[in-house]
Amino acid sequence: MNTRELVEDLQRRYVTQIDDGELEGWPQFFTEDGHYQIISKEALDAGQVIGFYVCTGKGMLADRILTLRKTAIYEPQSYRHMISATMIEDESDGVIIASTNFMVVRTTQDGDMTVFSAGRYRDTIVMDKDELLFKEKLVVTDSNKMDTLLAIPI
Amino acid sequence: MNTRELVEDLQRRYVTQIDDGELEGWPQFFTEDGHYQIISKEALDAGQVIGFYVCTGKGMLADRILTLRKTAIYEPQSYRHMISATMIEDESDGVIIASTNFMVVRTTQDGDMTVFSAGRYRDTIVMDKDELLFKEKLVVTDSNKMDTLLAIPI
Amino acid sequence: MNTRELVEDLQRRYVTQIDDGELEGWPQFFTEDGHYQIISKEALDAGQVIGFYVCTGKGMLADRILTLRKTAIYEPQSYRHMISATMIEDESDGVIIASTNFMVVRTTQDGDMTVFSAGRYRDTIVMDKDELLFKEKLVVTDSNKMDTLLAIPI
Amino acid sequence: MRTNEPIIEWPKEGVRRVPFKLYTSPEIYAKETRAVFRGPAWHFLALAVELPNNGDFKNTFVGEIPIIVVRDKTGEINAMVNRCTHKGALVCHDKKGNKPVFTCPYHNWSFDQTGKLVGVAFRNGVKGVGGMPDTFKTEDHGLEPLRIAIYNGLIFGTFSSETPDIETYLGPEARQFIDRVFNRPIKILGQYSQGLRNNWKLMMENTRDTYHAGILHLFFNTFGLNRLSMEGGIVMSNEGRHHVSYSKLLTDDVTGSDYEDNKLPNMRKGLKLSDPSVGTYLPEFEDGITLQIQTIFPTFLIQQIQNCLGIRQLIPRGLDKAELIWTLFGYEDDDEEMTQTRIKQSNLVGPAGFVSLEDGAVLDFVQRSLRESPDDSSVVELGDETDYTTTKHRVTETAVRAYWDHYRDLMGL
Amino acid sequence: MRTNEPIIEWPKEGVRRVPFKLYTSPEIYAKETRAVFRGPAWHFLALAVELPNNGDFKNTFVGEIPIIVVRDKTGEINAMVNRCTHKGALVCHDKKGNKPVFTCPYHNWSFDQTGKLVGVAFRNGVKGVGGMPDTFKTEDHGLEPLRIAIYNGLIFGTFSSETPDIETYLGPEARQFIDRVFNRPIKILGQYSQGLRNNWKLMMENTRDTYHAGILHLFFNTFGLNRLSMEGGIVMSNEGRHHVSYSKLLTDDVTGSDYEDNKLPNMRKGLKLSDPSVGTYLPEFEDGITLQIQTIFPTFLIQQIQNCLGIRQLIPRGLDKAELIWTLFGYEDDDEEMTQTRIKQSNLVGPAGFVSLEDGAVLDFVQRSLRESPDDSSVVELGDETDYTTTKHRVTETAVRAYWDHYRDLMGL
Amino acid sequence: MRTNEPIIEWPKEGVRRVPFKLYTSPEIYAKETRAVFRGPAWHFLALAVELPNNGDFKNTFVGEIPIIVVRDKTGEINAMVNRCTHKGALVCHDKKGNKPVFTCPYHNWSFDQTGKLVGVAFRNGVKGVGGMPDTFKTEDHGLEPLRIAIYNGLIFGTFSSETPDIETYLGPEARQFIDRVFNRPIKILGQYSQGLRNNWKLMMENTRDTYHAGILHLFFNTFGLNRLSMEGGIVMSNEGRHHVSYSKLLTDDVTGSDYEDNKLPNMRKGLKLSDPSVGTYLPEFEDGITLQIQTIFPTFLIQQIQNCLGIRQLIPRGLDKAELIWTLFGYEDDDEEMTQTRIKQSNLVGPAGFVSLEDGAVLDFVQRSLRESPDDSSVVELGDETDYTTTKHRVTETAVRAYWDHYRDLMGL
Ligand code: FES
Ligand code: FES
Ligand code: FES
Ligand SMILES: [Fe+3]
Ligand SMILES: [Fe+3]
Ligand SMILES: [Fe+3]
Repeated sequence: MNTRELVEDLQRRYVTQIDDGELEGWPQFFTEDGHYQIISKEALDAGQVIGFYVCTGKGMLADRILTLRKTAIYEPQSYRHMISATMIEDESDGVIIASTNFMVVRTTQDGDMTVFSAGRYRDTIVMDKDELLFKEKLVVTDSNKMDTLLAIPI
Repeated sequence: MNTRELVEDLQRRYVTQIDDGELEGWPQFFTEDGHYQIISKEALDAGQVIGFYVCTGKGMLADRILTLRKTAIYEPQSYRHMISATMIEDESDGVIIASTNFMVVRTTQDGDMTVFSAGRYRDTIVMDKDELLFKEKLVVTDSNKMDTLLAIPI
Repeated sequence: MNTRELVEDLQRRYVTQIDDGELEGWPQFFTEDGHYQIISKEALDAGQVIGFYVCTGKGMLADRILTLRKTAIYEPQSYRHMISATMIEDESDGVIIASTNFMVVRTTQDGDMTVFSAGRYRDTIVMDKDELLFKEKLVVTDSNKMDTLLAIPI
Repeated sequence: MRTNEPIIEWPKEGVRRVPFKLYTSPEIYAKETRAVFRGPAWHFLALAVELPNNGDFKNTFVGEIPIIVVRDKTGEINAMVNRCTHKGALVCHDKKGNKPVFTCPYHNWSFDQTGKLVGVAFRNGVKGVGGMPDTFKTEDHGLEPLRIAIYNGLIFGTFSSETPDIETYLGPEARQFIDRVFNRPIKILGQYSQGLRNNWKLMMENTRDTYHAGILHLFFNTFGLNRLSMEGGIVMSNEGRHHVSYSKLLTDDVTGSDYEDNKLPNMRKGLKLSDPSVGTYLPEFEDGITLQIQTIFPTFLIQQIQNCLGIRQLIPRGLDKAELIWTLFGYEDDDEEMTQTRIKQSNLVGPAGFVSLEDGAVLDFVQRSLRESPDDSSVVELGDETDYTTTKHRVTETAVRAYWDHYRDLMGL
Repeated sequence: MRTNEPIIEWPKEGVRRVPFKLYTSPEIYAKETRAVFRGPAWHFLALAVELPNNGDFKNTFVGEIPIIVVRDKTGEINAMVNRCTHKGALVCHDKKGNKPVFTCPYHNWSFDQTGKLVGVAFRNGVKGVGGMPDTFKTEDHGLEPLRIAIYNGLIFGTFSSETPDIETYLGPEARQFIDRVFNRPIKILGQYSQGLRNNWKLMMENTRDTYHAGILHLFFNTFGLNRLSMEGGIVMSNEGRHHVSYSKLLTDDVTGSDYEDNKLPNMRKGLKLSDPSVGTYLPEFEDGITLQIQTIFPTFLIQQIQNCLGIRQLIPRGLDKAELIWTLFGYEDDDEEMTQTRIKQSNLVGPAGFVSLEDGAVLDFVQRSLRESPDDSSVVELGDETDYTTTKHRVTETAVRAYWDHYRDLMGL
Repeated sequence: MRTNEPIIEWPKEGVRRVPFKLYTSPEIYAKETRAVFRGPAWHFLALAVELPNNGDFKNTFVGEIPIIVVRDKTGEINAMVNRCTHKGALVCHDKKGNKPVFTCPYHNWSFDQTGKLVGVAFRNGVKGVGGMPDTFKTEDHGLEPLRIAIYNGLIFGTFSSETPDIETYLGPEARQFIDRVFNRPIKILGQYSQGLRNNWKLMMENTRDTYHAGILHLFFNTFGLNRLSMEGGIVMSNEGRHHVSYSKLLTDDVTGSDYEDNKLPNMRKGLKLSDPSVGTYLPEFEDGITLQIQTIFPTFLIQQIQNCLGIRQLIPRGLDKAELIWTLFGYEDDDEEMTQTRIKQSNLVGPAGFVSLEDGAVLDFVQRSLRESPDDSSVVELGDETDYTTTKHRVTETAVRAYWDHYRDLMGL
């Protein structure tokens, strides 16, 4: 597999993990110091540093899931990701810069479906013991508005 | 092509067959005793055995299309499938267990488009004379609600 | 890479160019006499020759972008493409006939997202100095209705 | 703010005409909540089998009113409005589950399984300050209860103290047909919902409309599962509030009807199913009835279509939307062959059903044609019955007329 | 239920002011169905060329009323409301086709090509039972017909018996410009629709608004296709019900206008198209007119933009939505060069049009700014005409004022 | 068209009851535009820091009214309705930018940075024909202005001439808390919006509802960031129009409260964050206050949650939709550690916030439970305060009651 195929493979596993609702496994896709942030293109372009949410390190990634499971109160819901157009922008010294289009359909327990988010993953990926991990995953959303609440990671 | 690529190839042909409206060819993707069912994740999780519809065998698959063409009355419409994140869960003795995210946009003749269904194909695939066929295709929808009517297979 | 993978690679770059808003680079995906047309399946089936818009040649492709940038007045917006199910229908004498499902989510600056268009690219692709170029790109939309306005190419 | 004029003028022909405005008027829709859904009628809430254990609950709706149905710790079934008496949040947002107490997420007011307010967070304040005033009495702030009646495993609720007991409400004819289907313990085989793009009453009319069944649903007559020319009829109950339409396979005689010589414009000839099992009845009822479509006024339906047993509950979702909840079941003692038969015959019903897919389509066609909100009325003339009693045929719209008569009565129209 | 007060108070300045409430009031919208769409006006239904053969039909709308237009077996054109007289279903849900008879899917009532009820399924019951009562007369239950008028291949319909004949309704000036475009057999080259996020009247005003054309549509003036400084004018017909705005290429003189010295704030300088063919007129009309925008009251438009010929039909889709159906055509005797020219120039129009894309945007901007439903009015002061006659320039909003005058008249406002 | 009856009848208990119809009645919603948003109140428009340079502008809303806020060429801040006085288009559709003049896209009428009409395209016609009549005076057609007040970098606007000056409107208590947060130059760190599926007033009540904070937001009490048992209180300003709820970390004592022995039904025990930095306060305020939730009547909020500083602006988007604009900031002189702390603590707020995610959910639950549009009222009994002054605890709904009192006053209810 070439680099793009390796990254596509990573993205496939990543979105399947989320869509299957197996959120406890989500932090495993990141390096120990992995950086995850959901932020809109508009905010990024304006030089803003705060987006919808951020995790710096596996501890905070795990805490997100802990709170979703234990303290957060919201209507049961699930995501379905579509991913497309993975591009490798750079690869050197074992660090891959890649980007991938995504789209998420959110379904709530009343059966309603909405296009919840669309945008582009901007990823920095490293090889760790034969495994690709996200050193940074920037979820750049096309919209700067979130509908009602954002619980499950994108 | 590795197994995942073979399955992706099958899915590509499968959804193109449907989206092109060539429904008479749809049963050809199944084995003689092929099992096709559309059922929600909620129903499956509750142990229910009846979903939106089921075909057991090529005869029933063909009957679905026959009735759509000859007895069913509904507004002309078409589907557009997006597929993503194919995962091979098992492969042994020529039997492949695979799953694939799907999303369907339905367009009616008045030009209105809706996200009609999203979910995951859960497939059991066998090799028959150099050709992959669905022995079982479970269309697991994220929503337990269908908008108005479900005519064309997903 | 086989032909399908080459075409997928072309589509990936094509939609990324548009989704990134780098529209000035869009004409580069076409041959000098490249033909681009957005037209609905309904219109095509009726034998109509006029669709939503057409460009015959790189000059007209460039003019579309020039006018979008300089004379057209509309609310800032962006697209996010999903592409799926690329099929090679024919390949001979260096000419590839391919088709690919697409879906576009449009996001306006107020943050609203809509499924703006879905359909199938029907492409005629030629090899030019190691590069694939569209000789013809027919954007066949499932809907014959466009919401409000169509500015950015699909 | 309302004048005393009626919202609509019912035509002088009575229920042989139905004003289209009933499907398009927001004032009518608002009034229905009070007059129909809070009025003197029993509304289906759940199957007892859905709540097998003490503490099991289910969320449902009567009209647009959210309702919790729960089996309490004594085994009794209770129902109450799922709207917190504090500030109106849904007390419980899970579709189903098991809870000893319902705690509102917003400020943790707690209600027991009868709807009684049993806990008010910080009622006594913190360290003696704040909290509820002494005048606050928890007994004044329970969840609004519904009266409950259970008939043969069907749980009904009503808001009105004037609704008669369930046996009287159903009447002997309706009870007989319920008893026929609910003759022994059932098990649920499937449950799903169908979004409808029409006013809720169009769907209820449709289910009482014996005229359309053998015409719109071409599958029925093409493959001989149900024809107006079969032996069958309509049974009314409680003065026509409820109806049953039934027919018997193997009794079909098309002579002297529009089926003969293919007179019906849309009818198909010469079609054959590759796998006829979807329409092959595995005998299980001794009375020979192979099709029973039974409505319980105002929004409930029980069906036997050959071996496909089910119920349907209709929920309005605004003036021009509705949701139909389908529950399909078998009997606990079904053998595997019977279960497989029921699974295959499930293809007959639901949003993809061979004999129901068209209803979603055609009711959308009606609602769309009414966007103008016309002053006209539909014409409900078929059949010359003058009272709502049993008929030995189904070539009549008498069950539709009966529906409107009782609707008018509740609505004061 | 309505009081006799007018829904809105028109400002004392008359049609030099247009109350914004006209675009936001549900009461106004409801009244328009009766007063405008069922009122004494001719509404475009179809092109005769869309129905070449006997039995050809097309579905369309007058206001929100669904309409079937059909060429019957004698070759006559008929139109009727596409709402079954039985229970209101769309009798025909296909967009186009050919049918000898229209059979409603719901209960198979059949209507002939004039809308006459010709078949009632099971009218005589089955084996002598059921069926329609003797008092039922099919002649009372035909589809509601429209009066039809065909002018030069354009099919119009009206609900009102008071609408004058089409020639009188159009007036000589409108007829002259229709005749100019529809001078010989046409063929359709394209047809599509544009969803609009605005009240329908904003689009109709827009098309009569000669003021915006050379300003909003920068492509027009940047590339010199249409400027207010060209030779041109406005022609009114039937007291201003209908209008034509026209201009002539090669007559542009910007001296003494805001175009001079680039005074218009948004105007662009120095732009050049790589491929100017989209704006290159292939001479075909002898009168030198290269732009004709013609409206026929209340919702129809005919256009010649150089060689781009077309019509537009507007359909309201609720208070703040509309749909514009565009049909582009050429002549049957066009040669290939002319067809290619028309195809290229089709880029000028439609939702992606170089000179029309902005209309979708800007009308959305208006409707959005009105979400507050303000009591204010728009200001329509340009031009000092006091009656609705021909002007030799287009620097006036007289055609907009004329529109509102006739609208007020129909609406009694 | 309105009768003189009140739209709703307020219960005799006064603001200890809040009729649910306030969240479901279109008449109430329409009246709010006039009485609240155009009424005698100051509405937040922008932060001065968003418009650093002359010519900088921003689009915002007061109610549903679109507003341009701009720093003019003299450095003054102005605001005006973003609705062209010609025909109602949004004069400016960009969210932000810098413009010397605002030119409407539709017909290029131009307005200066004070809203004055400074250019009318083709006012003088072309070559002496057409154009505006002499009676047209540009001074009559400026954009509707708002009065402006700036307090400590916060820009407010009002439509009413009766609104008192900003200092009086805020009152000393509100000013003190604003001053506390806006004590030196700030810089924006993030800005996003949250779509809400509820009537706007439910969100405003929520922000004044000290009762829910330590209950609904389990993260707060589970991890000890905010409990009703901490030292804290409610400060009212200007007779209760505005409120501040505050608390202090490290002062928590749960004895004698429902927190003790885990009496709160939903409370979690024994949870631990892997990375507690999200809740680790980096000391920066000397008064010990670690939580300040401050509302400025009617739709504005200022927050300090530990080191997470921000403001929230609420915009109604129809009867049952709203949008909440969140802006998070730090100080210009923040060092890197402080910036990183603020970034991490930003996880507490917004649509994904550990202590705010539930608000979107629960307010949706309220609005959904009200689809029936019930005649009932919510019960706002907690706390026995009889006037709107400062309390030393937060176990009261006094701030909610105060809100409704002032709302009633404006609405005449
Ligand atoms: S709304 Fe239920 S406890 Fe407050
Ligand atoms: S509605 Fe058309 S036949 Fe009954
Ligand atoms: S609407 Fe603004 S200039 Fe005409
Ligand atoms: Fe039916
Ligand atoms: Fe225009
Ligand atoms: Fe909160």
